[in-house]
Amino acid sequence: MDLRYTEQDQAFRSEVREWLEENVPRKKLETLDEKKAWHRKLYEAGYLGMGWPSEYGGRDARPMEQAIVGEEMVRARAPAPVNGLGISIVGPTLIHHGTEEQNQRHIQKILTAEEIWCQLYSEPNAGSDLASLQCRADIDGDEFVVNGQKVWTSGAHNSDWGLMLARTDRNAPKHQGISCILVDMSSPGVEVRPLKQLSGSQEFSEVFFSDVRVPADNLIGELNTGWRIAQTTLSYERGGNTLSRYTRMQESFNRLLDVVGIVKRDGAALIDSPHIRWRLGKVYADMEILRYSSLRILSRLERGERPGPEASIAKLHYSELDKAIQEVFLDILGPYGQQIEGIPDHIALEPDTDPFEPGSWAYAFAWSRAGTIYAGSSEIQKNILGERVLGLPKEVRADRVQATAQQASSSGNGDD
Amino acid sequence: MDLRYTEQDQAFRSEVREWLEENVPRKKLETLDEKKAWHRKLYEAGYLGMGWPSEYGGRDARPMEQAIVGEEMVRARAPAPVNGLGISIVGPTLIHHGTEEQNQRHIQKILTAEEIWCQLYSEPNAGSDLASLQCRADIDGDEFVVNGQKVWTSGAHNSDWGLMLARTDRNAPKHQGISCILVDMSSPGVEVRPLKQLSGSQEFSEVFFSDVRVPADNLIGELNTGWRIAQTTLSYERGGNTLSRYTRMQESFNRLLDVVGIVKRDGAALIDSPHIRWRLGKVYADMEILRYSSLRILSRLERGERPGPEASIAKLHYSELDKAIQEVFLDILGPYGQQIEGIPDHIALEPDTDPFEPGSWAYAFAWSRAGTIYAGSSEIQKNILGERVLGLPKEVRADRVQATAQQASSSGNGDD
Amino acid sequence: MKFDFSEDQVMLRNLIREFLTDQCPGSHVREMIESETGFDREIYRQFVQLGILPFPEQYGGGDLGMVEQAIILEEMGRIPYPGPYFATVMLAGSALQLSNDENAMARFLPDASNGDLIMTLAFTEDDTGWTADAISAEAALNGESVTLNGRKRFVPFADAADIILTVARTPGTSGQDGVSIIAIPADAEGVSTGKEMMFDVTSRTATVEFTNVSVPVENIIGEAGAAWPVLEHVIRRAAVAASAEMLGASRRSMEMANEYAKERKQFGQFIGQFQAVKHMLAEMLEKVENGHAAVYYAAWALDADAPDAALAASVAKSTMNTSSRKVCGDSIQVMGGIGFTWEHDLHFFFKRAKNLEVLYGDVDHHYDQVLNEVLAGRVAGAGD
Amino acid sequence: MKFDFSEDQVMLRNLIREFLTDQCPGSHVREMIESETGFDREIYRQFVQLGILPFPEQYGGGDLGMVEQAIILEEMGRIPYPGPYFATVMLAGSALQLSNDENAMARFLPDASNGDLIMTLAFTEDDTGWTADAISAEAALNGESVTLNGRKRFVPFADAADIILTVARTPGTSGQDGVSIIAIPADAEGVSTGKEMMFDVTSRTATVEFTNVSVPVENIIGEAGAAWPVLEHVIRRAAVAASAEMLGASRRSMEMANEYAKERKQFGQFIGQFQAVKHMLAEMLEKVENGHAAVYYAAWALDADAPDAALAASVAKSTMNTSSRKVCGDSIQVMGGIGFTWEHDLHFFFKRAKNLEVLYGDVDHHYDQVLNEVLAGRVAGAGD
Repeated sequence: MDLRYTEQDQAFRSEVREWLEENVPRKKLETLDEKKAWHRKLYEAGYLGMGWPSEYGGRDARPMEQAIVGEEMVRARAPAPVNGLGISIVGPTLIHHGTEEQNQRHIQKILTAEEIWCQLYSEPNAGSDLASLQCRADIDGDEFVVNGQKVWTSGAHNSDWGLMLARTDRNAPKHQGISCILVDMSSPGVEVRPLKQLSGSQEFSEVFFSDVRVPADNLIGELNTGWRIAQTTLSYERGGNTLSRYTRMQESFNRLLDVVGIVKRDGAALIDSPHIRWRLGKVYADMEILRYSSLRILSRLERGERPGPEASIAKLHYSELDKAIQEVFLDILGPYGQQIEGIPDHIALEPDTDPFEPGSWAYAFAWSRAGTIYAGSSEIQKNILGERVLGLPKEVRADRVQATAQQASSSGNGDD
Repeated sequence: MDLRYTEQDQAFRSEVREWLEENVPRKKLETLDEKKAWHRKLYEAGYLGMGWPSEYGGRDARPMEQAIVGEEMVRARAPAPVNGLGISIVGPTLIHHGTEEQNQRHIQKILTAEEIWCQLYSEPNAGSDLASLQCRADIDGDEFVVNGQKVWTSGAHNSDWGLMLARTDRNAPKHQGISCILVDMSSPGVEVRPLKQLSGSQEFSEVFFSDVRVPADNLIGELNTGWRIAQTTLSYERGGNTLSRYTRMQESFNRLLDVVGIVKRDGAALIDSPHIRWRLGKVYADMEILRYSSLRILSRLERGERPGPEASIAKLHYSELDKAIQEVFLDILGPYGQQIEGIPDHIALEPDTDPFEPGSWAYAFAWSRAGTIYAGSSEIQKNILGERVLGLPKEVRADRVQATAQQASSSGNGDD
Repeated sequence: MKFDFSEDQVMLRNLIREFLTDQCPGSHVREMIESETGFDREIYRQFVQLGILPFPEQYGGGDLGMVEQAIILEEMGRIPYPGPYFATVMLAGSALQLSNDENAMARFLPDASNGDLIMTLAFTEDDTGWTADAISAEAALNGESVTLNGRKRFVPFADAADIILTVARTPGTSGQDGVSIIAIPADAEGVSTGKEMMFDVTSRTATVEFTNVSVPVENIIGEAGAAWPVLEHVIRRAAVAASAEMLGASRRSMEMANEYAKERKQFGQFIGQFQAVKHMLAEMLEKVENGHAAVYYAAWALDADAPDAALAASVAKSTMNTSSRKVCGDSIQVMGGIGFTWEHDLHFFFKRAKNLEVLYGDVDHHYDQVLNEVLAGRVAGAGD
Repeated sequence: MKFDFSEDQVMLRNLIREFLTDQCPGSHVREMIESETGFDREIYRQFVQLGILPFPEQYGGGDLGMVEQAIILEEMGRIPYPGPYFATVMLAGSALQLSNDENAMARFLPDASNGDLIMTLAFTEDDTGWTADAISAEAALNGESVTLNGRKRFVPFADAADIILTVARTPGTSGQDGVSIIAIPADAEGVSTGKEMMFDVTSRTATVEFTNVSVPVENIIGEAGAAWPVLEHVIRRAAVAASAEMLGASRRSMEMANEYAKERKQFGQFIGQFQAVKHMLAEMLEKVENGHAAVYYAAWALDADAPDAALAASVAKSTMNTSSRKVCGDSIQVMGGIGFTWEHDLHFFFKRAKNLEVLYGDVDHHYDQVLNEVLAGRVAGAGD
């Protein structure tokens, strides 16, 4: 065990920090062009797609270097890159599964944000049970014809392209009839309807497809292997980013420390309340655990291991922790924590330029409620841990019972 | 709404309290004879089986009167009656389902503790899934021949008789092949082996049956209707007794209040710690909720309603609450709370004469861990609430899937 | 010992439920919260004219007790109703009633009973506590007038109110001494309101600044400088009233999640068949039923002036504070993505409950009160 | 950044696991706890002779770090091992080492390294706190001797100990001033022990009364009256060591419950197929893995003398305090009746963890420490 940052890592951190100090935009990015410009600047500095092979515009950076950039960006209140899903999901999927032609066509443009991407996975009836998706891509000559609806599509209104999971074989068992397809969002028949969230903001959309024609060349990998591809894709979402999640929590915590020194309740500063002190101590302890376990994950990634089902621990941990912490923050702040407009400057969560969190404690609180639902709900993560890590037998479930019954019936009455 | 005790109830309470003050034994009851004598005294005072019809030696008492006796007994630290299961379970079962002859034979002796009874239900492989019990009672002429094992039999070593659930039809669906039988515990072939619990005490036993012959007359109700009878029986365990559970918690709480005024930690009395004050406030609030909801249940019972599936709320609530509260008590008391011997007098949980709780906080803590397991675990109670109160569909479960498959297979392939 | 509602109480509940589901469907709630004032004046007027107010009959009220108010507020929580009923009736109205100030009651309550007069109570300042130590606004007596200076925050429906009952202290006093309640017309010179917007979009509040606001001494409610015991009682009633609203929000939220769990299929089965969901709902049910016991016990205890009335109020509020966050929050978890959309009503309940959590005492405040009451022996006797 | 064990550390873990599973199977644990002293002297001797002690090599130790001790103690928690290793090595041994008192080390450590000498630390009094304010036993200097009076409670393995390092203060001092550690031979005149029996039957403690116990001043460890900084450090190490034991107890407990959930059938299926059980186990796994990260980070930070070493120790202990009760408790819930029997080993883990919860600081103590460290800026830098 040696939990020190290497000198190399420390030097790299200083370099990143310095660059960010000089380059982070001082005002909120309003237009799409401004957002793209910032994305491009980050890329040109070498801070996007940095783990990708150099042949694809990356720099083969180590997981620790990526984590350091993630941390420093939070610390510097740097806006997130506008083509975040392109970088985190689409690029790696193409690199692993795309054809040379597909990669030539898209990868550079993903890095430069010339093409903004979204992820077309969830459907109204396919949430936790993603594999039951019904959006169809029927082959017609050298094209797919896409019909159906997607939901919870982040950033769809800005997107040029989408990475879609669609059903290409309706007779196959559900996991075996899905394909992964690249869809040009400007195609005729694509309609994007913004969806307003509990938080009051509109980061997501519903997307409707009516006879949308997509060249067959846009298929990723083999036909009907989309589920397996998506599984790899989903694993990119987990793992090395937990350290920057910790850093984000810590930034909020530090801000809260300022506030509790000033705001009074019943005549005394909040920090003088023993109960609030207790909560602050507990929250910090809980946050530190996230840091330690993030370092443990990073240490494995550094050794070259891929995140396995254990990554579900990290997802479960940080999403549930965020929910708990945001609730404690609101407990401590009283009504100020629930103020959206008119909040006094000395109490506001410092407005950062990240469009996701417009500076109120209440927004951060609201979004924490989504974390245990998206990207595999806490219940799904616990199933994964129970079955794939602890080795518990799978639960008896209606779809499995049905599949078994169908198998038995199609194989005759032989095994009575 | 009117939550006052009636004048009649208040007068009754004074009467009970006075009687207990004069009659509660001042020393721990050691021998079985002493315990029986105390039981008999309670009965003769009219405080046992008091809800039973007068023809069976009861006094048709109202639920509130029973609750008052329960509360006052806790308050007076009165030992529980030695034939508790006889009174709470066996008597009501006989009154509802017994023949006139069975009732004549047993009921009076149950009330006087001439016959001490135990409940022979659980088996090593039939816990939560009680209906899967395998202990057999095979008919042989005018006798049953009983073979098998029971476990978690409370007070078996003192018992003269047992109320048994046994399998009388091995080919019927599991709930339909069970009968309810009275077993003389002195019969040849009955072996009782005490079982030591986590708490260090031995209140329970395993009971083994080898070719034990039981007269067929000892069957309760019809053959193979034992499951239904047991369901009624189990419902007697729930309901009106929650108020005395509250009272027991409150007695412990009051004792704790004495202790925290005396014991110091880091130089200050425990009661001066804001964190301990917070916990005490919370515990008391939680306990009060149990009192309010107990009154609500009692109010229904008084109106003549039987406890339905809602009784599962009470079971879930008090058992989980007890677990939480005992844990808080130990948090507050530090190592003293975990002391079993040598605990200073001014800190000990006042030794009462109840054999179940020999006066240490640790024992009460230990037993609180059993409350969420026995008489329907918390998980079972939540299933009952989800399905029978909230109306959620039943879960897909292996035994149900199998039963459906068997039914389908026995009815041919007709409904393919 | 009767814990159930009387026939009259059941009728009252049905009346309110019918009125509110009729007049305030989800679509209209959305219209109201988008509107300038945040509520519908006409519905409000009709509502208070149902004859359900706790005010004395001679002032146009229905003389109803706290149990009845809890029933009404539980129903409001089930919508959740956006409007100044709580501010006018439970806060300002309670302050007037509990002050026993016949002049003030005669002056304000008849119009309030008609729905013509909207009132509110300005208690909270920069310091958001609920003890007298939180009060620093100053009310200086100058012969026949009183001059008010200070800033109040989170004043419910201050923008809509005609009369702001404002809590302030005589300069130089501290603690429970010197606290007064003063009726300030919202249009008095020196009163200015600043916009606030809360996470709970169904409730409106504003910051109100008082700069040398001068009103006649008659506007002091009750006795000058001696209002703290009244306010303590007002806060206690408000805590129980808020608990009732939280109970309504929680139960409605649970019902929605429960219905969804019976309809939504994933993995070939209803999600309510998964133990994870079923058990979550069972725990919600337990919390809601326990909350019911707590809220109505506390309301009854206030009506009966029981020795444990203060204890019960703190038990009810602390319990609903912890239960409603869990019940409304887990409802969102059960409903997943759909529960996170603005279009579904579920978030209204979550937000309303969250807002009420920090008002009239958080858990720290109420656990403290509980222990104080216990140590002072102000608990329910066991019938003796 | 390497979070994994080195090869040597893995070998150490395997060695300890092999030794303990060999020498201390459940049956022998039961024999030991029924015995007079509560442990097996011969096994203890063999164990310390494995060359695994943190003591300097010149005094017969293996000079191992805190990470290694955490590995050893985690393995002990998996048994759970009943014996005076913690008392001798982690408490008394740490006090000697951290005092830098060469004479005392030369006098006691070689015999302790052989297993010939059993030591313990008497800290807790009637006041069971872990700050200097809890200390009131008095040690009065009289020329060349020191006279001790006071009562110590919950002294680990006091009955078996040859040397009791006793914490006492100079008469008239308070707080952190005047605190000394004095080596008292267990057979000194005026020392008497009183029986205690704890819920955790695998750990023995006793009450020790000191009545005018007189020993030479050489028996003061380190500098007279200046021992508090040493003790603070000892308690910190003990907190991390206890966390490691709790981690071992938790993981073993979870493993047992997990195995049971794969074997036990109810309602025609393995109970591990029920989400209620599966999710409970998944939550345990999360807690155990997070606990691992916390314990070994803290152990490493102590070895590295990192700026956040004190913070990390308090994080580890507060975390294991809350996790182990949940993990060991839920293991009982998963195993149901069988988990509640004395015959099954499960309760040993539950009880051991519970015992360690209140030692070397409960959550109140450690959350307080965490915030103090944060406010003082003694946190880990992000590589700067």
